Amino acid sequence: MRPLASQPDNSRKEPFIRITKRADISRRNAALIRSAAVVLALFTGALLIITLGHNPFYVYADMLKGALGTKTVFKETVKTAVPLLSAAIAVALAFRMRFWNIGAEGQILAGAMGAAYFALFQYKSMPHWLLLIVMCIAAIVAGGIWGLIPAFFKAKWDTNETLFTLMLNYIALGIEQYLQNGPWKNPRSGFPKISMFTAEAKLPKLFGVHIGWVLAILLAAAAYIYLTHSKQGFETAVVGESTNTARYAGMNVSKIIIRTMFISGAIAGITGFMQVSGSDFTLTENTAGGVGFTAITVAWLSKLNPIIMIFVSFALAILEKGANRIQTTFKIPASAAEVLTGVILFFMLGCEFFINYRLVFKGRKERSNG
Amino acid sequence: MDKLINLLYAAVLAGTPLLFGTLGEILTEKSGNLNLGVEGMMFMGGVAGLAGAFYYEKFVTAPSGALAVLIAVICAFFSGAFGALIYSFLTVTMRANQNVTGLALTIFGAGFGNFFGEVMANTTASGYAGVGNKIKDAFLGISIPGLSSIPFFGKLLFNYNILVYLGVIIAAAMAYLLNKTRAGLNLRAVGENPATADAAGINVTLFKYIATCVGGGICGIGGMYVVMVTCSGIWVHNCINGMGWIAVALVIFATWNPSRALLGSLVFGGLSILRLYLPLGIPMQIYGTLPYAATVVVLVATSIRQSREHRIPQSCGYNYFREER
Amino acid sequence: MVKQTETAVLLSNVVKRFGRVVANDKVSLEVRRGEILALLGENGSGKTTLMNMLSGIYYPDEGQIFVNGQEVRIGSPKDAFSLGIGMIHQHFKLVDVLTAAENIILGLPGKAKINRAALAGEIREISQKYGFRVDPNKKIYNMSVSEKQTVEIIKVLYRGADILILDEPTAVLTPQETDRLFDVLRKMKADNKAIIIITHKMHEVLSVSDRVAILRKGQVVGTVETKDANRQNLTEMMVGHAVSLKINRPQPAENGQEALKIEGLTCLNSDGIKALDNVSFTLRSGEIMGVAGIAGSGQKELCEAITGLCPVQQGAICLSRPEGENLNIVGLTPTEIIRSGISMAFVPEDRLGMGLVASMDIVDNTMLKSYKIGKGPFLDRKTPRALAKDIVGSLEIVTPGLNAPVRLLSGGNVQKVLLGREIASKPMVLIAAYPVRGLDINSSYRIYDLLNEQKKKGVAVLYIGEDLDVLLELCDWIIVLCGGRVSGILDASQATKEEIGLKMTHIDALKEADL
Amino acid sequence: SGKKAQTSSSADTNTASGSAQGTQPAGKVTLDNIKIGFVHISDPSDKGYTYNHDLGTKKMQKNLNLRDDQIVNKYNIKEDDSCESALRELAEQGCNIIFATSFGFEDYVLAVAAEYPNIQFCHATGFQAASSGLKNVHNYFGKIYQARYLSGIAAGLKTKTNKLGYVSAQPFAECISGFDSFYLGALSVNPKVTMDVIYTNSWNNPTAESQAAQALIDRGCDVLGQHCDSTATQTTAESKGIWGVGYNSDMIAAAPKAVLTSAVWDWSVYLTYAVKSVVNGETIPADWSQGLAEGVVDVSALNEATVAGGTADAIKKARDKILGGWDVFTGPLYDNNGTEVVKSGETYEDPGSAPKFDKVLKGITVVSQ
Ligand SMILES: Nc1ncnc2c1ncn2[C@@H]1O[C@H](COP(=O)(O)OP(=O)(O)OP(=O)(O)O)[C@@H](O)[C@H]1O
Ligand SMILES: Nc1ncnc2c1ncn2[C@@H]1O[C@H](COP(=O)(O)OP(=O)(O)OP(=O)(O)O)[C@@H](O)[C@H]1O
Ligand SMILES: [Mg+2]
Ligand SMILES: [Mg+2]
Repeated sequence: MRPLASQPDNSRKEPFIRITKRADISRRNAALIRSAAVVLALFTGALLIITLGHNPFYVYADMLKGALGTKTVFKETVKTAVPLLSAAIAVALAFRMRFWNIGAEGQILAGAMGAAYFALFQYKSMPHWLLLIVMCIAAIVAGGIWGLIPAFFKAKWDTNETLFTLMLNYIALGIEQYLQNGPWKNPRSGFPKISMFTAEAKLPKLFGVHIGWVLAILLAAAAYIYLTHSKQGFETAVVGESTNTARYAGMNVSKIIIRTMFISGAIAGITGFMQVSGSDFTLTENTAGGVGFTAITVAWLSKLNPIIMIFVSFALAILEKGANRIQTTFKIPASAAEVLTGVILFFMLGCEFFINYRLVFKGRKERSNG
Repeated sequence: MDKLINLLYAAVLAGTPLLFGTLGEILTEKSGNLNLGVEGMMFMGGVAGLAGAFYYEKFVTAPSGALAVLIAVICAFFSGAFGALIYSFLTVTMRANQNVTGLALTIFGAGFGNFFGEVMANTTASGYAGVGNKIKDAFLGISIPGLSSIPFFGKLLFNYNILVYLGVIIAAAMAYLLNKTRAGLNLRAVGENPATADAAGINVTLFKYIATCVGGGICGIGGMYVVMVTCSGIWVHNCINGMGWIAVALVIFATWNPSRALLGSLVFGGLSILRLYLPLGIPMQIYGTLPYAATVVVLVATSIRQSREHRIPQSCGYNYFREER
Repeated sequence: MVKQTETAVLLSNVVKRFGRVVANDKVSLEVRRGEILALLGENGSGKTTLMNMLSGIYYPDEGQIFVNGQEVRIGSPKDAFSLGIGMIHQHFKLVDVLTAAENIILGLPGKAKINRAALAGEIREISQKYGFRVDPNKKIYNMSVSEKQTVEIIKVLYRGADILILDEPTAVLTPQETDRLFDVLRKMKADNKAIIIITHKMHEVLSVSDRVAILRKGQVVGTVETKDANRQNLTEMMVGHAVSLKINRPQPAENGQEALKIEGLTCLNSDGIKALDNVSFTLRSGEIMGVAGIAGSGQKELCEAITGLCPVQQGAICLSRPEGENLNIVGLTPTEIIRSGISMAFVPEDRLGMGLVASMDIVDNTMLKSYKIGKGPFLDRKTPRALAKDIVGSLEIVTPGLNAPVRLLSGGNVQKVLLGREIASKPMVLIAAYPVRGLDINSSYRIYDLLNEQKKKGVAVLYIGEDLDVLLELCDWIIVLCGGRVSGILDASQATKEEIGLKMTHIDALKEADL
Repeated sequence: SGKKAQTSSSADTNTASGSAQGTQPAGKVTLDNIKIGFVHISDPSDKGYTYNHDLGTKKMQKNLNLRDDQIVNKYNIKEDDSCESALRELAEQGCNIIFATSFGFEDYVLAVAAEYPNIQFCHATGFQAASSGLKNVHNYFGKIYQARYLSGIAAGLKTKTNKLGYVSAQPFAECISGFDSFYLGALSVNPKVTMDVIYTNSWNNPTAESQAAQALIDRGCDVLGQHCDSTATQTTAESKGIWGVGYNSDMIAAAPKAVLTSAVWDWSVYLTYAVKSVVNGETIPADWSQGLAEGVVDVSALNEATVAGGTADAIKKARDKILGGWDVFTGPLYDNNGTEVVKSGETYEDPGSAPKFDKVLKGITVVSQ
């Protein structure tokens, strides 16, 4: 057949590389790809470390040692992981409903304030165990309410929850600062600081770490069961998929949105309770300290699966502790450690690509999977 | 009267870095990319803008203020765009989760900014990474003979630093681009419905890359504003201080409309400094939450009468793959 | 002078795989200028995939494509446009928040600034040439389905396409709209354009096409001239074996009880406009009532009002309860309706957006409306799993497994899942809105059979349809809606298509007279 | 518990800083084997508080001729019980003396100190050492108000509008006594001067500091003092063509056209003293606060380009007065409601090392508290 002059020459149009979706991938291969990503991330990080003038092997070894090397630091790492885990569970619940709760930070703080009130002012009126329970309930209520406010407006007028929850973070922080500078300020201290809790208001320890870690793992298990096996979890997922479908199925969409966000906020509140009662023993403006944001990373990296979150939050805690450690040992500034953390996260994110897709190179015919 | 002018003037200055961040993120989100890393890109732009001016000053015997501004803008732009490029590569090409990538970029960018800021500071005798007076002056308010001295309007309209006007120009240019041009139309289509754009022959990947990187560049200029104007050309540790997050919020407030971004950043800027100009006897920690509370109120009010047009671009947050169902 | 034999597109041994699925298996096909080629095949037989390779959405794994005699590689939709290939997709590819004109010029080269006035002129010109009516400045989200389709066609024409592909363009059109579309297609054919149309409606194939190519399981099993074709032989080629294309209408139950009684129903739609106006009718057990009407005449609101999803302004909706006494469900929520003991099933028009959860598997979708059954806070997945297995088996649903998200199933199979679940709830009243839309002829008849089985079991069926032939064959009564009002209730065994068609536009005529 | 510390620290062999020798033998602590730990809330890149402490550490190291591996800095430690484990890690690494520099660390210091009676713990800005009953916990701070008083003199002489501005961080005694003394210094040379104060509600937020400075300028202030970490107050003053007085370290380099002088710290004085005390086996007082006389605080070199004529003399006179035993908070002093807070002839003295004076004096307006 004679080519027509007017036709564009398309003969070289086959792209050099094409992307196709993988049908499925074996667990082994997925693990292999993820490990490769970690290696690649460490390698890139190593380049960074070399430019800083250090030996990457020593630095990495020290990071590991700083996070896991001794009992003390190991406990510290667990303690860092606990709020990450529970806050990640909190946001994951909302995310399952496609409610973009970036307000865990504020909900944690609200919960912490609720718990702190009883720890500071009611510690004399009840026994240790009761006080802890009351604090926990106060945190649940306060965090839940802080989560419920944007949910109410979302349910009623479809108000954008991303912005709403973000704004509530700042408002919670303002309230905390007010309490710290004013009504709750420790009168004995010149500094605007809230008093330390008394022993009655402190969480007991198990194996050297406050029992928040047990609570967090239980929460993860409970959240897993809730999301996959409970009626309410089912409703949450359906509402997340389509409110139309939920309404069709006879679900009360508003109620479900509000309920889910109450639970999400409440778990964030529990996180706040564990922080003040297990870790800080007082309330400060750093009680949430960015945990609410890191938790989002944990939740997504875990694909919203609470069981996987246990491991991811621990991994991020190792990263955080390790990064802190090398500041002391190698005088690598915190900022450089942050860059390193960012790079490692980038690689972890990028590697998912190779799990979901694969590349087909020009000339090589794609074979069917099998 | 003077008090009001002062307040408005200060509001404009407070709103400008937010304006850049908001505009950059609007452009980004218009392409369907929800880049939460504005904070990081502002850090990156901030440090690079300073570095540009700083090293220019170092290597030239008689630095020119105007050229320093230009260099700072360009460096900030490309640095912010570089951050956005990482983001684009991960989300557009590698199809990584947009939320987490943005958060990772925030961590990375903040580290990047503080690290290089400190590296620069360590090269100076005084311990400050800062530029000289000539360059500092170039970032001060301009004074247009005649115009600037008009009562009331002179100060309110013709007396700002050059970046304020740049911000307004970018906003106007973006409004024009999005509403009047083919490129803008195609960009909106990419953000709304990439499959449709793709089927219409638009290079979705290219549009996403360009919009995200240019958007990141604009965010970078916002960071540079903080360093060169607010901090007068000196690196201050953690100088961006959450501004990127406010910018992300203002995008929603501005309903993805560059002209409303002008208003939004002005109002937010104004509310954030109101405490300094209009003491009301409220505890300052509570007063400080006013801009956030007001944002919530406006948000609820607008959501009550929400129109179809002023929504987030539909595909925003989701990655596109042609063969996906 | 039109050269009838000039080849526009030639596909040769084209193969496309998705993972393990071979969607197209060594397909060869010729498309000529000045002809309309119909592509026919069961759901999932690979028609859309094949066309997507022509339009640049997919890239073939093997094989060659020739356009105008030259071998080409179509790597993107842009390449397709430059070859003059334009496709109107099964699911509209339009940006909702943009205007018609904006959608039409998407992605086209031209001056940086859009000249809206000139553009509107050009669009009017094309519209006039082919006889469309469209407002260039109307936003897509304000448009009816047929308006959207018109925009799609203009979009393709505006780009100067002379090879046109239409993937199930009539699935959502009324017969009148379909006729208008076909007129346009014939005009284009006269313009020497090459046209490929995919449709599941046999009468359309027969009336509009010149040739028919039949796909089965990804392979072309034959091409026939339309003049040599008929419903029966085409269907047999498609399916691979003989099938019966008759709807056996069982006699309605003798004096069945009143299952649903609607009186003076008035509803507003989501935009606050009156969508139903004083509608009254009665539906008895063991009969099928068809609802005819042009799209948007209030069908959606009628279904949703009965199921408690659409608020009612005025009137009564009485449903019978097993215990006997009737209940007016106006003002009750769907949950309250279920709790009151009324068993009603609803197959909504929007399958994946309302009836099913696209990302969930068949099991979870099976329990969508029944998950609350049983004590305790936990889900019982055992019963739904057994039920799902049952549905998959008895309705011959093609699926990779019970745990595959329904999003991955073909349209026909999606519909079967939905219908299967609704029937399994043993309803007294079954409401089915456009249940065969987009389904191949074989699946459609399967659905008709299912509805008739329900009728025989004594269920009262409300069937919203668009194909008047089917309505006449399947239903006992036909209620015609026009602009939200009932313009007639006819006995289906006596009514004619013309009569119904007239009543579908009847009130418009009245309204005009009123003015 | 000392035994427990030993075992776990021997497992923690430190590759980089070569602390492989582990815990000190029970024998004598010498300058050659002493190990010093620091816990900081941020790192030196803050260019403020931690930066200055770090400078002090370096100076102390030089003074005492210590090796790098004798000093372990823990940066970016939060004020929660990660501070506790940082302290414990330092103890396990064999530190003989540990400095914790942020106020919020105090309670954790007390907890750990109780477990390690042989290690000295020094906490800056705190107030509980004396009352804790622990012999190995010590509070320290400096009389920075004396330096501020001197810097206030430069401001008082410079102002043309007779209105000073002051950007402060938080409304509590340390900040309040700080701006009081600054104002008193200015008042001593300029009886017409008044002062406006704005709090930023944070220690390091250049945007807020710059905005506060701008607001003060808009109120007619023409010399700005500060009690925040960043240089934004000074650079804003410079950009508006007015003047300022820096804090923490010499800020002239940041705003050479504006800065008159700065009130600065020299922490090495205490650090050197405390380390020496450990080596010499001497007790460190529970509350240590020294000032101008000992060189802990001072004003930096005056900026000849900006200060008003006679500033150097006036400051010298005041300095001599202070060195001669007079102190800043000498009555009669009235708060801004007119109540007499320090009686005539009396001098207010802080009970501990941390400032306690929290009355806003007459002539000072706090804008929106
Ligand atoms: N994006 C995709 N990813 C994976 N598989 C796909 C995809 N698109 C189509 N398929 C597969 O290709 C086969 C053919 O699908 P196709 O959409 O072409 O059918 P069809 O003939 O158009 O059906 P219908 O008549 O219902 O429109 C299907 O069986 C399906 O398995
Ligand atoms: N992305 C996908 N991944 C895997 N399988 C897919 C995918 N998309 C489609 N399929 C498979 O494609 C088959 C049919 O798909 P398709 O939607 O093309 O059918 P369809 O007949 O076109 O439906 P309809 O006529 O309603 O449009 C299904 O059996 C499903 O298994
Ligand atoms: Mg199809
Ligand atoms: Mg199909």
